Amino acid sequence: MVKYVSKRLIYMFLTMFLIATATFFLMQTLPGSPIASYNKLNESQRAIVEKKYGIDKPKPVQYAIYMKNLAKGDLGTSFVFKGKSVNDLLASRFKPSFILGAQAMVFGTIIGILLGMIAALRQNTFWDYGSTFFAILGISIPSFVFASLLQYWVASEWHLLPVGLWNDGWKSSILPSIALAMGPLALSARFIRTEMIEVLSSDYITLAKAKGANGFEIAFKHALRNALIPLVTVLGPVAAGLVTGSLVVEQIFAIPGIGEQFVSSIMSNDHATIMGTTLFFSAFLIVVIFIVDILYGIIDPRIRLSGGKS
Amino acid sequence: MAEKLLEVKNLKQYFNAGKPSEVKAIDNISFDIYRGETFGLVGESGCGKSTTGRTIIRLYDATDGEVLYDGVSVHGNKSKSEVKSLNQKMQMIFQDPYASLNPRMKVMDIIAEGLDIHGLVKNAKERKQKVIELLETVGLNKEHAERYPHEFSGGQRQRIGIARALAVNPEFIIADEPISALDVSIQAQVVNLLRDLQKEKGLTYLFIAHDLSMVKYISDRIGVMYFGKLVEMATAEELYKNPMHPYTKSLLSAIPLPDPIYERSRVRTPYNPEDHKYGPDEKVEFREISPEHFVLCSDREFAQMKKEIK
Amino acid sequence: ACGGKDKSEDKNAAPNKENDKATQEEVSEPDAEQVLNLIEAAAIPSVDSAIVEDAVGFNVLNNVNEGLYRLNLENVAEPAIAAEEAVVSEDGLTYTFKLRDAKWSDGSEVTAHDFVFAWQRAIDPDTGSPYGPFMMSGVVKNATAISEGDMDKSELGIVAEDDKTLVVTLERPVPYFLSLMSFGTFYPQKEEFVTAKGDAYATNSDNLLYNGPFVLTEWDGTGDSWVYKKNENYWDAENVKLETINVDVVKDSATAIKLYNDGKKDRAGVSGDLALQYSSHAEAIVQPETSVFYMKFNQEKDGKETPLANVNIRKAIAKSFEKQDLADVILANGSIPADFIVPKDFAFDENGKDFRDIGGDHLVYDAEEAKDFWQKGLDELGVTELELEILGGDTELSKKMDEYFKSQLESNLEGLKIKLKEVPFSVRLELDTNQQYDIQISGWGPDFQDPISFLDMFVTDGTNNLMSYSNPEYDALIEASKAELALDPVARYEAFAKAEKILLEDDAAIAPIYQRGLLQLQKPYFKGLAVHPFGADYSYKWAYISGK
Amino acid sequence: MEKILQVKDLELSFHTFAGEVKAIRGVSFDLNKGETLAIVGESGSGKSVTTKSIMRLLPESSSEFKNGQILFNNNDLTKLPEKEMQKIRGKEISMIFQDPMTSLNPTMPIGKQVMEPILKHQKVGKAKAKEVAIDLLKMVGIPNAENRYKMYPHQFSGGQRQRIVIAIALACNPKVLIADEPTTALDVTIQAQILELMKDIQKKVDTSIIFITHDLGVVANVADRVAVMYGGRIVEVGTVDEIFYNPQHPYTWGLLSSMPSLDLEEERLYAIPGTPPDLLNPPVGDAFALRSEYALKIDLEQAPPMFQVSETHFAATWLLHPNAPKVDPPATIIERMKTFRGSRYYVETHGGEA
Amino acid sequence: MQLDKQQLPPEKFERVVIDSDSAERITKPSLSFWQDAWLRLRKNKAAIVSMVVLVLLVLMALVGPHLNGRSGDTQNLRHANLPPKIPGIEKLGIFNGVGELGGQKLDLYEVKKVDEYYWFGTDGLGRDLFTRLWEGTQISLLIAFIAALIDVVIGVAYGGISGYFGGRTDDVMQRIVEILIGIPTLIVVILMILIMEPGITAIIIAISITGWIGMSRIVRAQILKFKGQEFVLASRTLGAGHSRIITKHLLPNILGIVIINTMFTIPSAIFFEAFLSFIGIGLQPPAASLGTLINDGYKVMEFQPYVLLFPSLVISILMIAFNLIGDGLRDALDPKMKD
Ligand SMILES: Nc1ncnc2c1ncn2[C@@H]1O[C@H](COP(=O)(O)OP(=O)(O)OP(=O)(O)O)[C@@H](O)[C@H]1O
Ligand SMILES: Nc1ncnc2c1ncn2[C@@H]1O[C@H](COP(=O)(O)OP(=O)(O)OP(=O)(O)O)[C@@H](O)[C@H]1O
Ligand SMILES: [Mg+2]
Ligand SMILES: [Mg+2]
Repeated sequence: MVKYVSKRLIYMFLTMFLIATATFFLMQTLPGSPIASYNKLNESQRAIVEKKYGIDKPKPVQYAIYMKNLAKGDLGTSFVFKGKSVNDLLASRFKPSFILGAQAMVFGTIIGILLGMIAALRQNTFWDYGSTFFAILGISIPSFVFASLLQYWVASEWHLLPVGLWNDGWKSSILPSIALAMGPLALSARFIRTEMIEVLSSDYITLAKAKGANGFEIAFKHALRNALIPLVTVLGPVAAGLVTGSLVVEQIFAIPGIGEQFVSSIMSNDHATIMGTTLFFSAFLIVVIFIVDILYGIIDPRIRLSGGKS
Repeated sequence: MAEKLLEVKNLKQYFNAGKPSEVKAIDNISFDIYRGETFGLVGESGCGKSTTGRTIIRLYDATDGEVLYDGVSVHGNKSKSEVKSLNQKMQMIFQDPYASLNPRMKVMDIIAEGLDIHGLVKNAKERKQKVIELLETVGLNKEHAERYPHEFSGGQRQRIGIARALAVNPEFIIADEPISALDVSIQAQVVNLLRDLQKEKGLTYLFIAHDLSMVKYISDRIGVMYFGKLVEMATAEELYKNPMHPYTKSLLSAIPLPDPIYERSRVRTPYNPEDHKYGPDEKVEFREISPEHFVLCSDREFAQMKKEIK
Repeated sequence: ACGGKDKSEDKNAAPNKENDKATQEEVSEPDAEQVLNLIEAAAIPSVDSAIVEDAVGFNVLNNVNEGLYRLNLENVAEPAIAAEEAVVSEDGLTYTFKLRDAKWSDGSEVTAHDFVFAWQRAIDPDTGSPYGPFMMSGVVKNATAISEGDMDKSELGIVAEDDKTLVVTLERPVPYFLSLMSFGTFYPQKEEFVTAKGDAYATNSDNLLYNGPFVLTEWDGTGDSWVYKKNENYWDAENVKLETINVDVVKDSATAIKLYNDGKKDRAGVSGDLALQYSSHAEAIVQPETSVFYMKFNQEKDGKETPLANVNIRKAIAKSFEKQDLADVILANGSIPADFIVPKDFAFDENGKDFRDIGGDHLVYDAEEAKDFWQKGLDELGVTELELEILGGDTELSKKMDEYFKSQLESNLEGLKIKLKEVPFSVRLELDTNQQYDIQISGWGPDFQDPISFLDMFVTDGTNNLMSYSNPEYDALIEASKAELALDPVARYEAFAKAEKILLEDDAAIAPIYQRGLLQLQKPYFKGLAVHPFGADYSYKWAYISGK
Repeated sequence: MEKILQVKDLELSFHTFAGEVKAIRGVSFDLNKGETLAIVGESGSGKSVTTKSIMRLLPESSSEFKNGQILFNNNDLTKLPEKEMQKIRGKEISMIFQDPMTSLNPTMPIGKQVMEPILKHQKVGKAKAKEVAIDLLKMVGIPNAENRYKMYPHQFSGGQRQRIVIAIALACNPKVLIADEPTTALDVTIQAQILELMKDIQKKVDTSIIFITHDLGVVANVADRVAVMYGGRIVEVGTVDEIFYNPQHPYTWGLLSSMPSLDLEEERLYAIPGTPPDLLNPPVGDAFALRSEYALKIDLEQAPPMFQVSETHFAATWLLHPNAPKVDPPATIIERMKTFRGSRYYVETHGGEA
Repeated sequence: MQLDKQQLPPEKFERVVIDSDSAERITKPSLSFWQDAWLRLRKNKAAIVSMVVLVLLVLMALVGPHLNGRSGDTQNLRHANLPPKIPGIEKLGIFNGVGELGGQKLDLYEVKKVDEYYWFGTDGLGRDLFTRLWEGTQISLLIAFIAALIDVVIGVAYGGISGYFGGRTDDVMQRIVEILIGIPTLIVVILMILIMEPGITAIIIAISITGWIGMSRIVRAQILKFKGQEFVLASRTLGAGHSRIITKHLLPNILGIVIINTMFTIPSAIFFEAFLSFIGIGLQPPAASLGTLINDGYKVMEFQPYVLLFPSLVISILMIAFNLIGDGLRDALDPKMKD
């Protein structure tokens, strides 16, 4: 186990290193200079500013410096938020995104799993078609349309919840979380349905029936866990994607999250922030995938993590 | 009958060699197969029977040791034409009648594959003619050529597999449990067919099975494998009359026969590898106890067996 | 020192428009609770007066800090930290300011040294201030040399005679100099505080000092929300009625409107597609602006002349699109068609006469004329068709306008094919700098109240020229306005008018499109908001809530 | 003899997308107390479906009882509500499946799986149930049961897993134990151990067993009585000796003579030609006729009824009709019949144990 | 179990000789895998309806833009922002040209004195939304199909090579994939779009740049599964070379799963394009796609819901149709298949 984990960690660092390198050089090909906004500067001032940000040096040197700082966990200084470190920038923006992502994840998967189970247990009945339709619908409406509809009806028309912003505490998070949850909801509903149907036709379920177990016991005690295990692997990237991909919802609900931050850093060509966010997202994704893999091993007794005995 | 067609010398096949998950699937076995005979290979599941067959036919590269076919080494670097000629002389029949036929091909094309590869037919008409001939050889008819494998029963499929192997006019056929997945009532179809073909074409068989009664019926000589090692080898009759190795004895005593009277009196002798009580410097070797009868034993056991043998 | 007097009679005809000045004239009783909720369209990149370069930053600065002058409700710069009107020397080169007893938010006095420090810091090349050199060069003495590193910052033409007396020496006479004093770059900074904070200065609301009507709180340096609190140490605190202003950044205008409708926010801008729907809303206000949008014609690309170097081609394009429809249907926010570059309601002569009444109209839409020019241009170039690229912004509105231009140009000018290229602002700036475009849709909002703020851009090699336009006659007129005509307002305006005609009518160097208006929804109880035509956008100093 | 279970004229169909699969076409048999009834027959003949329908484990959406009764304790199981059925399953009738690798829940410790029927059907607490479960595991020969109680199925070998499944089946001392090919997936040596275990246990708990297999050797080993199935019907039923030494149905003949025996040296095996019938369109008449060299004209028109051979022996073949011509079974069968006292080929001198 | 007492004529008991061929006869009609799958699919009503709907949408995408003789980029500001009006239906109270303007419900055709009928209304530049809708559908489908095609080609090639050759090749290729998986798709896509000249090509490349990974993993898993199967071994023992094994044995067997997976890639590419439009880096105007149309519509949905409604409907129907077809194919081609 230790060996497995350390091997994975090495891979994670390698991955991060490669991603950082790729992003760095990709960034150089982006059109627009990071200090383009200093268009009022004259040549000498421009040189000074470039020096200040270290972008006067040759690319390899810049790269070395960047990697060195990165090793220390320093993502550099924003070009737009003058004098602010990208680390701070990300730190303050991460929380709302994380909360939304986590809530959406929990809400979406739980409802999704229930829908999927209902569909599987009542295969080819009204319930099945109903929940499948609902799940497909969830992924058939573009998230920004769905989010706007929610905002319009629930908040603007019925005044049940805030229209947006992040200052009404928990209430502020409900609508955006629901909007975000549709993805994982649909995914888990459909996934669980297929998985569950397969599990339900397996021998051990027949054996459980033969023991006299009733429908409830079969569904929850025997089938659910086995159907859930494969879902776990899929949910890792989905979870990470929720946090990183929430920019649409953040923009619509005016939530100061990291996705929104990413889009605006792109629009303002804030190289340091674009890179920092990219690396942060990647790190987040990698860590989530890693955690999921470890979790998978814990949840599924059959998996012995390879690489020696635990 | 003394002409050696195939010589297996100190053959070893380790999977994942060097890794913690190393499996010694074949651990130093040697035997010969004479032209025109049927050599049976039995042993419990996972003891390395299939691996032996597959290594002989070059599906795996041997870890160590040698396989000589007609005096020519099978493994190692070979020219394309050498490989082709070996492929033509040696053929294989597989265990699973469902997995061994490509579900997306018509029976015609399945059987003709060898013909196409080796360029044994000149045109489509001849090809068709030859396939029909082969189908008739295995008791099917030309209507079957245009069908897909899933439309056939297990026994029919297995016969299609045989036809495919026969298409290239092989001399030597490795039959890897060709009947164990079939119904009792259908096994005989295949076994009879194999026997008829042997008589007609002078084929040599390596017949792998765990059904001892069938092995005895079809084989001239039999080898018994246990955990990657050959523990006993003798002519079929000798082996059943005079099983020497305790594992062979145990195996024979465990087989139920379709004879209630016999069954009521059958006593099973269990085998426990620890009973050998080999000392640390005892040499366990394959020794010839009586002519053509070999047993894996130590000096001490050898002496003991010599006494017992009738 | 020029200022607008009465601009209320010449408003453009937006339906059901309510003049905000009219609102504030009727005095009503302020409510007990003085909390205002506002929206900004972007986060604050910086509140360091030397560093600020964006609208949000200047707006914040204007409300939490104060310079020598401040624009009042009538948009006239009036003494603020300066106790009285400055004493100007005969030659117009020396300004002496007496400072009033004003305090920083930490209780210390605002002194003349604070100005000296701030100005020097802003011009110091090491600071990397974008606006310091831009505003001071050629205005304050030695600024240009210092910014280019040829002179020490202590040589800057600003001296503290004593704690309360500040003497500023100019490079040349600048008629609009006092209006500059309300601009954020010229605000004071307290040296001890700035040096003590070091790199942390202005990184969040605790690392700042305030001498304006409000103090900034709950700003973490990067966040999307902040709060203004009344500054009890402000010299004019008794006239500040608002206690708290809560600001959130909302980028999506539809969401902003929903927040407004939901009562969460007291003012929201309406743009693009929604403008049409809200222009007749009971709470809609058209806020005229002084930004002018125009097409830049790049005459030289990669060292080669472009087809746009041909004046007839330029004129053809400039006259080939219907501006009124654009303003009414696409913008629908109170914007007016522009047949000029110096905006309406912006600069006034000594007698309060709008510069526009002097300048007249140029490059009016006329499809027939355009066709003639076009044919002439094509003949001169010896081609029958042309493909040109329009470089535009990537906002919804600019995309929509680009589509409109494409359609108008292509249908009016036979043989013209327009390609659209829409990129983020930063990319556009780079393409602009490298002159990698054919036609660019640009806009300009003035930083101070003088036509020169617009006209200076197009002199040969001007910082914002970047299209290889050059006309010696034009250059001479602009130069003259800065030199010999500086102290002769009437002649100066005439020169400007002439220059504008050359730029537009004669050379069609650029093609004006429209002067922007902003459609805003504002709660009726929100009163006393000062909207400025240049510099920072708003002052909340006089704003209050009444009848909520 | 006490009849514990009676299946009468059972007919059952599956509704599939291709049409109606008539999987069982009139099956009747009885199960006596304490006996082992073996059901043999080739793949697809309906063995599993018959037993699953007794337990009502077939998917309700696609399967349909067409006719017949399954009487257990005077209840017709085909008509019992699901709730009642749940009380019978695992308690009165329990079941073992073919593949020990897949019949245990991979994510549940085996102890819990053994405990489940105990908690479900017996009014005992958890601690007591655990005790019982451990005893059961010991009984089926899981060494070190206390410690292995918490382990997961993948930590056991195939033979051990099958023992665990047997423990589960036996947890509530069922009156009927249905074993659907419990040893087919196992090695001969392991198979022998499992068979011994089942016989042992049967003695201890006195349960009746329905044992499905297609290995005639196993049948000879375990069965008291044998039913031979073909094409969704039982074609012959009798005591184990009657079936092995005096078979009447050509299909049984085929089955028996297609196996080589260890001591008899045949030159050529008897092979049943062709393939099993397609139950989507079952043939009229005797389903086996098309593959039989003993087919009569009537076989192709009319399905034969059950003819009684002895008190315990019945066979559904027209060959037993008085009008039928006398035919000689294959040589190996004649060989077998020579040892059976009631058979027409009985030879006094040969053997003497029957 | 009664003895049959009934007397039967003796001639019925004559022995008959059964032709051994008849015992081997297969009564079922011969069906190839694909015919069989089609039969199965045909039973799936949802999938069939979806296919019909999809065909209709594709047809409309092709002919729709030419139906009312208007071009999608002709602007007429005097006809801007008109609600839908369809001759015939207008009497029923819908599609009658009544829309909201400045808080009032008015017949805008009357207000603006327009005699023509715009079936789905017009946009803010006075362009005919009906024509634009189908042009947009066409472009969206084009983007999605090409992106999916690229995914399939790269995914199958990459996954196929990795799985088939195994060993070191596989190791290296899988490490690369592992790294690629660690990069958030969205970000790569956005960065790619920024780097490239904006337009359809950029969008397609951006969508495919990570899109193939999913396909490659599925293909690899399938290849791994099939290459160990006995029919492949059989072919190898016959002396078949790599190309034969790949083309005759492996590809035909993974084709089903590739098709199914494509049925899910196409709609997600459509979605992705819409998403890019939303964050403002999608197609360049005046080209329309469903994404840009929805994006236009969502802003005015309170007042001019029709601008949003039609493209949203089309995109949702496309999504649902592709998903249902995908589901149907999965059930028909490989009932046991997961994900
Ligand atoms: N490709 C492989 N990689 C790793 N291990 C393998 C591989 N193939 C076989 N083995 C292992 O080698 C051993 C021998 O396997 P083999 O298939 O030869 O057994 P067998 O005697 O044919 O068994 P069976 O009767 O079940 O067919 C087993 O432990 C098996 O797990
Ligand atoms: N769920 C089902 N749906 C449709 N047909 C089925 C179903 N289950 C079984 N059948 C059909 O019923 C017939 C009898 O099947 P059954 O499983 O009882 O055979 P079996 O005798 O147990 O064979 P085996 O020895 O292979 O286990 C077969 O033709 C099978 O295809
Ligand atoms: Mg094997
Ligand atoms: Mg079965």
